[in-house]
Amino acid sequence: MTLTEPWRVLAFLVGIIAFVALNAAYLVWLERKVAGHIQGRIGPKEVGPFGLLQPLADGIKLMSKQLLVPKGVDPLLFKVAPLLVLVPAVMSFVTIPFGENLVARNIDIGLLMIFAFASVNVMGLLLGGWGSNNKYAVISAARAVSQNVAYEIPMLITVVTMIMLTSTMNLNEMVIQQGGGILNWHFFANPLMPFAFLIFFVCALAETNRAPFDLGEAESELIAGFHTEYSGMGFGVFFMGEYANIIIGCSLAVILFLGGWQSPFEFLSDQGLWGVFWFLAKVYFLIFCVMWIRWTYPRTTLWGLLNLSWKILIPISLLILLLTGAMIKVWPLITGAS
Amino acid sequence: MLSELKSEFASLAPLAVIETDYKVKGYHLDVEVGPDRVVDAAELLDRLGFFLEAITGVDWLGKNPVGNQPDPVSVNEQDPEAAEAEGEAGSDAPADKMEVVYDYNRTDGVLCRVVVRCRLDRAKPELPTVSRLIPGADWHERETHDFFGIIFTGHHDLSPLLLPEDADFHPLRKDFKA
Amino acid sequence: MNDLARSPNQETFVLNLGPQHPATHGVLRVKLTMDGEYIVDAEPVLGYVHRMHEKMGENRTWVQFMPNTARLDYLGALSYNHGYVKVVEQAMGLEVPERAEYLRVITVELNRIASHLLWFGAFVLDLGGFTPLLYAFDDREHILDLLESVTGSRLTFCYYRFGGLCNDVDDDFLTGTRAFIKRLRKRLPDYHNLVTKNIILINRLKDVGVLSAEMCRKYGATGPVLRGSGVDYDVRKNEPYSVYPELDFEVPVYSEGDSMARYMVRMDEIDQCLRIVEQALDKLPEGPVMAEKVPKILKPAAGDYYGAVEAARGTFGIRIVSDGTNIPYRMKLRSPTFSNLSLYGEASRGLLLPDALALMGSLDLVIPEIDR
Amino acid sequence: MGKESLQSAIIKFAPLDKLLDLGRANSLWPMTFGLACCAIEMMATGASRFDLARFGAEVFRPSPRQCDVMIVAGTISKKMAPAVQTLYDQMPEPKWVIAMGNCAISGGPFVFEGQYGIVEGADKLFPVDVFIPGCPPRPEALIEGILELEEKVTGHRRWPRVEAV
Repeated sequence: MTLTEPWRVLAFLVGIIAFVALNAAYLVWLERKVAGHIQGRIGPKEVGPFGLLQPLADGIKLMSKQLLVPKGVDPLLFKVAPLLVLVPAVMSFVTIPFGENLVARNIDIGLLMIFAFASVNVMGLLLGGWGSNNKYAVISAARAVSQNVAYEIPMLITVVTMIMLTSTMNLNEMVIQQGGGILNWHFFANPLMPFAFLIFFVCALAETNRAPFDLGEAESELIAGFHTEYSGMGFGVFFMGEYANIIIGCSLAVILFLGGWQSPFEFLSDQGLWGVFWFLAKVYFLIFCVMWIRWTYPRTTLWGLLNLSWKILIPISLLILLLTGAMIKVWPLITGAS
Repeated sequence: MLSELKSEFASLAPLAVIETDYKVKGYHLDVEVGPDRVVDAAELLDRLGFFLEAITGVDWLGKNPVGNQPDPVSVNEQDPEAAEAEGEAGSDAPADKMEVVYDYNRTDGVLCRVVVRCRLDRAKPELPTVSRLIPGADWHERETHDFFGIIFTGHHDLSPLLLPEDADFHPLRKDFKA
Repeated sequence: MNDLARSPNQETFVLNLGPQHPATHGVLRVKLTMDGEYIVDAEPVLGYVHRMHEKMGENRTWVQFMPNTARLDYLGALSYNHGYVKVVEQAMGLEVPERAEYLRVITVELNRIASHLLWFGAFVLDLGGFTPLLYAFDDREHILDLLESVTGSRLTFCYYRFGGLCNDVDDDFLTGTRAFIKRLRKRLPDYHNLVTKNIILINRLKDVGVLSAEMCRKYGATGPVLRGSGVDYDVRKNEPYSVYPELDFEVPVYSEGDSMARYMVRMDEIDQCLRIVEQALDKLPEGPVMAEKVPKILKPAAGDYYGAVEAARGTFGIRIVSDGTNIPYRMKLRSPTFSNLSLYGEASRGLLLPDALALMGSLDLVIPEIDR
Repeated sequence: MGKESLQSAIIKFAPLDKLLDLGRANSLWPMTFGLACCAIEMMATGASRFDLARFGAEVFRPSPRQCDVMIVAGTISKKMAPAVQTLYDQMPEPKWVIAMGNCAISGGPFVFEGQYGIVEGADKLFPVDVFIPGCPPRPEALIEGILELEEKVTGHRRWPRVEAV
């Protein structure tokens, strides 16, 4: 990398925004295709080859749609809310290592930063719902907040476990530690890790308001949830934010547990673009799982959701934290290793 | 069941109690009571385990009520027009009638459908509500009020159910013009 | 209700569910008084698709009213056809050929399956699962193909005539129906694996919206709602009509009274419907499908007549009053969901919003039939 | 006022308009809004066999703010008419209306002398772009209606028209 600093920043800025926009658009297309095939239909196919131009048409349509600011809303909150969802999600990409050297800012506390931004996201939902002056939106916002608060705790406990295991908060370093084939991934670090991964994944689903935890936009209950009153691109930005968050969630899961950009087998290269390939392949696989879950399960209720978090996930994640701590500190003492 | 019912009904001083041919009519017992006995009849049937299937009205504008063709034994003197030949507009008939029909049925395997009917003066169609006793009657009575303007005294809310909130017409009256 | 969850100052607000809302399956409006997400009071507001069927009944001849019966409950149109022809035949004393009765049973049960399938899909959609709806529609299309081949329409069937049917079926229909029975029997276990055994679904439906048998009686609830509350009542068994007495089938009854019980009743009913259709196909006699001496102009003797059939949603009763002319004097349609929905206000009190919507879904509403 | 030659514009909006039209026509999101019988056929159109998703029109949005086309599927009663009108008003421009079924076209079978309950056609309330006759129309008819609407928006037809023989 020989680019000078300002150019580097600019390149990454453009790159990340393009990545998010492109992904949001094509993940919608993928979602519609996946849903179609799960449901025994074809999905979009008439607009461009394989319906590939469908996201473009949707984007043009949404952008050229009238932006309604209904009477009675709080104009400032109403307009700021979509940005509050999208911007933190985009910002989080700054520390995500796509390849060995392909990371915008290799910050030592990258993990912390992502979670700091992730908690801004919920403010967007709350303000959007509150500012809409719509009862459905307010109920939805209240749900989204209680859900996010409840699920951030087990998620963070799991992340703390991972920090203990790796003794770093630098995402790239975490990935480097997992080099050398599939068995070195943290997923296999100790017998507790698959459970930790599961907890993390469930929490990521809940944090991004995806089915079966999509209480926030529960279509059959709350019309369209917090974005009921948003038209055109206001709604489009919410949507992009949602998909960006899914990518972040899945990326983190990949980085923390599935070896990031490392190739699964040592004889396969993970240098340069190969690293990007492995990283994206893993991320898209997880995203596919997210969609698969969405189109299979019905929705939980708020009580079931909170019970799951407070009564099951938090105790288990604490237990994992404790046991992992014990393994790291006590095991070497017993075996006499330094 | 039927004979038991008949004897029970006898205590209510009904205007007519007629056993009908189920194969043709679709019900077993046809009871006519006065407006003051409607609630008693409901109570009786409710006690015996019947449920209310429907309430409806019939507007007999310019016609003699048909329906229960009484056999000569149970012809009641207070109800002469029912015994007349049906289907003809009685030129010298007394005041026009409005009829309220209650359909009762059982769910416990005993096949017995009872129809309770009550004929009212069309000019002032009023009778007491049974919705306090049978909550399911609430909507049926509101609907009947919507369609016929029959007033169920004591009903908690007779605002239009099926018609628009501000409707002031009763479309199933025979003299209704849109 | 969980006392902790109630707001301390008992502050409530009114939430208007509908008339355009995805969960109401049409244009029902429910005025909910809410305390947070708990329902303090629910008042259904009807009439948004009141189509004056009863008034129309007084404006056209007996035959002309036939298409209206198909548009009451468009999901189970043939049951309504059947109820209407049954009561008029009863009044006229018409004898229906046996083959016609068997074909009525076959088609009406196929229609019942289609209705339950659609309900199944829409109900799971209410609970947030989208895919089962499309699976159910897939199977339903096969039924519609079969019914279309004999009745000529996909939804608003008008197949029965006073004294029989408008036309006979062909061999394709019979073989197609047998093939469909085989197909659906293979698919039903999939439905149960995907949906019935799903832990989320079970948690959402078990012990939610419990209706007692006494409550059902007081409100006049019938059909799967009543059978989910442990009352063994089915017009096909209790008040046998058509050729049902000659067919061997069971009436599924669950005593829990919760949404799950109503769900299971309908799913088991699909099984039973398949059994009925299969037997009826085996026993189908040869012969005419139309009675010979049906007058061109129908004039039932003056009087009132009542007939009831088991529709997909409960007892459909029809009271006709004839004054001896070719135009009905009064036509009262007793729709099952009207009574089933009337208990919603009481039953939903104290439930959470999602549970109340699950309860509403489990009542299986078809709004035009409620509003008539 | 003769023929005057206009200077050609520096920025040409016409191609942009065409692009916008193409985008809009290929992304017609209907409202989850069923009134009566036709709604079931509308659902069937979105389901597996007919699959409205092929044209990108399967995104049924329950909120009128996010819809492009309102499919009036069923009878509009007088009690419902204000609500339908509100829904139409709540949709952002550009918006289209498809009147599906005879009831939405003219009141259909429910029109008789002395009727007191229904609005005789959706076009009594707001402008309608495409009428689809039938009681109820088949799903194929609804798809044809969507194609017709696309043609109305872009000016050209997606599939060759099938002529009756």
